[in-house]
Amino acid sequence: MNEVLLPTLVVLSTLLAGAALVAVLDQAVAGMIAGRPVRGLLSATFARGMLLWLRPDSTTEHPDALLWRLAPAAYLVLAALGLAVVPWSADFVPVRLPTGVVLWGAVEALATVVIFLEGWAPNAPLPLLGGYRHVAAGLSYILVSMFVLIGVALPAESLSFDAVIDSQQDLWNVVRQPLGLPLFLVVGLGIGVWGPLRFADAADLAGGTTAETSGPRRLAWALGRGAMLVAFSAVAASAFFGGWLGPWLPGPMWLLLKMLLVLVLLVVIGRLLARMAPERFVGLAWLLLLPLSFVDLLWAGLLALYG
Amino acid sequence: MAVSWLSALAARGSVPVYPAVGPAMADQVRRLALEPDLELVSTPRLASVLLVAGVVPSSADVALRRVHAQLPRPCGTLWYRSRPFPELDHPQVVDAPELIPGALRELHRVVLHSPRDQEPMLLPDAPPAPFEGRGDHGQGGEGMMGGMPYGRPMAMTADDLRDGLALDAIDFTLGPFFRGLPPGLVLELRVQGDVVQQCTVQAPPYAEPVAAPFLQALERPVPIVALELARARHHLRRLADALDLAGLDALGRRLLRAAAGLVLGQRLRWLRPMLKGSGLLASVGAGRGVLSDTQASEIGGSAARAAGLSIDARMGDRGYAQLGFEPIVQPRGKEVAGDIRARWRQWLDEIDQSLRLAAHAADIDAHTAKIGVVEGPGGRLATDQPLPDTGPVLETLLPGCEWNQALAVIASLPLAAAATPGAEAGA
Amino acid sequence: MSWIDLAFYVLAGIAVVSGWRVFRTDSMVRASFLLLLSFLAVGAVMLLLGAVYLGVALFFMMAVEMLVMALFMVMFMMNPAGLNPMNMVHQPRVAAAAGVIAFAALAGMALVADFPERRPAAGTDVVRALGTELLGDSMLVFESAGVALLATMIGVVVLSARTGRFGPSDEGSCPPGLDPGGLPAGAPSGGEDGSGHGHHHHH
Amino acid sequence: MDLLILAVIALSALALGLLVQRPRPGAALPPWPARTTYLGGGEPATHAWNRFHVRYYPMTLLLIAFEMEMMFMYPWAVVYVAEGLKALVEMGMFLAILGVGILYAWREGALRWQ
Repeated sequence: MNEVLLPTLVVLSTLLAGAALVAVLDQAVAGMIAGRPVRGLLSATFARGMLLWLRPDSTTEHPDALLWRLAPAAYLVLAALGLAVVPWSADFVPVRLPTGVVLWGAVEALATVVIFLEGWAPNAPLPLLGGYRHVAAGLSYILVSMFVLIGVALPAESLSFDAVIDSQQDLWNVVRQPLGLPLFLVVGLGIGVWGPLRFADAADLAGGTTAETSGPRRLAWALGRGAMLVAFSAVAASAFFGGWLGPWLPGPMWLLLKMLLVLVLLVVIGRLLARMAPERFVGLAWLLLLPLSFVDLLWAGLLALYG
Repeated sequence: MAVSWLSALAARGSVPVYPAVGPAMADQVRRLALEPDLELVSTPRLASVLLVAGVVPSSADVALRRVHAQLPRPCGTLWYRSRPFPELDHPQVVDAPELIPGALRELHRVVLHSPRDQEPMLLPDAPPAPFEGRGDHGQGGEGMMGGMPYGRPMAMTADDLRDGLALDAIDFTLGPFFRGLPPGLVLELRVQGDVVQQCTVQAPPYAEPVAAPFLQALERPVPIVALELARARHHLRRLADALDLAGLDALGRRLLRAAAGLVLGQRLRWLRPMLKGSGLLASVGAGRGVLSDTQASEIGGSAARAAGLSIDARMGDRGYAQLGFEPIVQPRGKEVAGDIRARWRQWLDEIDQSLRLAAHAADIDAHTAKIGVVEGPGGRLATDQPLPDTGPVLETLLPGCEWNQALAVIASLPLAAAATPGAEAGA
Repeated sequence: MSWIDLAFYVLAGIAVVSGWRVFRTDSMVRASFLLLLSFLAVGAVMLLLGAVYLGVALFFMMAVEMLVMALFMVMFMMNPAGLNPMNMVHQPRVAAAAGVIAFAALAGMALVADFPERRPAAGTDVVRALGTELLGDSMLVFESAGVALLATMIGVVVLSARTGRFGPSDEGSCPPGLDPGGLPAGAPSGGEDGSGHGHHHHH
Repeated sequence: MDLLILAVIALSALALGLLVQRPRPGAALPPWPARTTYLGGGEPATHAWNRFHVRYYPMTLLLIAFEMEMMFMYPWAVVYVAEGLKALVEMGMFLAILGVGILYAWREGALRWQ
């Protein structure tokens, strides 16, 4: 029984705690940028979550109630699937899947579906625009992500994260494939609807996909979003920072520290960079990021053969 | 018991407030964004308290009732220098600005702890059109696209401005309390995809008061220091609005804070690199919202200078001449002059210029010399000023814009009329 | 019954039921994503069968494909959200007959055909085997797929995009002349007329 | 076994995601005015669901074609080191062919909003 229960608990509690941490980090960075650090961050963040939990739900005149209910939960499920295939140490991998890298790709694609549904379901103009906007971005960054992750799979000769981490014993991929991490962070911003890629719930749409959502449903969406960022940070840490590898500390500690690093990066980027125009991002993704990811793959390939 | 413990925990966080901003209240509400423990939210769905600031004209009464109804119940409403709905028995009223934050917190606490006092719905509980039991299927619809399924018609096909592919367009009105628009502005929009096809201005933005130094300068010479600091504050606040739209609300608050605490001698050197680095200018495409020369000279002020026109009431003033004043004009070169970016860049340049002028003016104690006309923060101010009609400008600029561009166009133009005492008397 | 059997029946049930619901819903979005759900269940069944790559790849492919399908269905179908109930099925008899025949053929094949008895050794890395195949005997197929996909991409752009190298297509996208103001390069003798006609037609 | 764990994780995340929403089946709907679409006091004339004019449709089709090809790349990546130069050349050729497609799409402006 423990074989099943322990991984489940680890994954879910990491997602929950991580989502809360993302909120705390975000408020801390926002306070610093605004020039007035927030006091009592932790309790303020919990109070915010609790307030959403206690406030009533709102709905629209004729929404697709089922999809609206399912979308936030599915977002969380996808985050859980993504985190589940990331190893915590040589022995402890919640789910040892030989095609973990591909599963993460599928998570990215399905996340776009889920975000679209969140925008579609309320049958209201602003959420609808947000959902469609996100699809433009989601369909553009997905290719970049595939190339970058194939780049890290090359030296590992495997599609499992175990092997990807193992291949970084000597040198982390962040050094070995210098283009990889910056490109992959763009994907993280997209899949977590964050910062410059915050298209779905953008401020100019009064919250876009979330403009009609209140109370616990809103809490669930925020949780899914935070959890997705956490899952992304775990994948990025494993693909570029050697995952659980590291001296002195036990493996899981290293993984958590590296995840924290990625999350801080994402949060700071998210607070400092303006949201791009969707059209510009599509152009940028196909004409700059995609060729760069070609270069990244070529570099990884040459290095794997002759490095 | 458990619930009260949870609500006690929840009450320790910030208060989500949705502000419905009435005439001449924009700056006072902006100031609330700097209050600790208050959060001005973008949609009433998130708010527990509605703040109605200012006397909302009767034309916006139904709109206010709509927003009021959209706050999830239980909720509270605070009326600041406003006229509460007559149906409310015990409206919470506040007249002193310094009492607002406390009153909002108190209302929030009441909402959380004794939720039984429901704010009533002040609109009839009926669907937009009767539909039950009507039509082929009893839901109001007829045939494939006809009827009023669930109380509203379906969107219908319309021509498209861009690729000629005629798909559906949706029509709606936006405002007067939409947070991305200046208070009071009501737009009737037709949108196909995310591209605005048609725009009609149903109501212009509420007039906003001009800072006191500008009004004094109409009547007598005033120190240029005061004028230029007020101008820099105005531009900082407008840039903060633009940052909010781009999702950089924290940076926006930093600008608001800088505006609130702006004193002589500050140069705000961090401002330009921070804004350039944030990609705010790059986030709207080049060449959007370009004003024609006629439009630019009609609007005047920094918008005209951003379009490459050298229009500035300060030019003929001896006080300014003493300081070696030259208006900043965006060059008509490689960058598209007169577009959204040019106007934002102009504000940025003019903040620099104003701070420099203020410092210089303080050194030699310079005063304005001309009276009757002054270069206000939005454009030329005069005692005999007719209220400009900015409606036609939006109606020509917005069609063809994507949604984010459309809102950026609005955030880059001085749309609100200057509420000078004379204009108010006329209104 | 082991949990694998149980999972198989549950997933097969989900695949069939959601596949059926595709035709019973009024909303194009629901129809698309019910189909996606059906595919996801099939992908999970493939995982149970040990096809770790194909199963996950199916999730991946179908997510993108069904999303694009939903975009286009909403774009071009009347009443895309099914606000007025309607019948999603056209020519139901023919469709039912075709469905029954196809099912019988496939099921018959599964039952009757003589499959080779070649058990893979335990611990075979299926992904590696697939890769070796792609670089071995199937290389020609693989490279031809590349050319075919290039043709698809060009076809897609030609057919769908209004924008063009020389201006919007509905305004007679036309290359510039060889000399300034001259006839377009490579235009037939009636080229000028042709573009003029296109222009006229547009207005 | 791993698949079972994956399923348990997915289902418990689903349950958690639904429970956080505190669903109350059968609860009365809020009154009509509370359910109107938020437009800052404005009002929609129609349902929002419509034949939405997706401005990036050529890009989506381009992606479909490209993504097909990507599915070949994962197994390729696994055997890449073992196969060596042959794999590099093969994939280089493949990507070059598809790169031409993107180049063409860019020249025709197919990645711009239509």
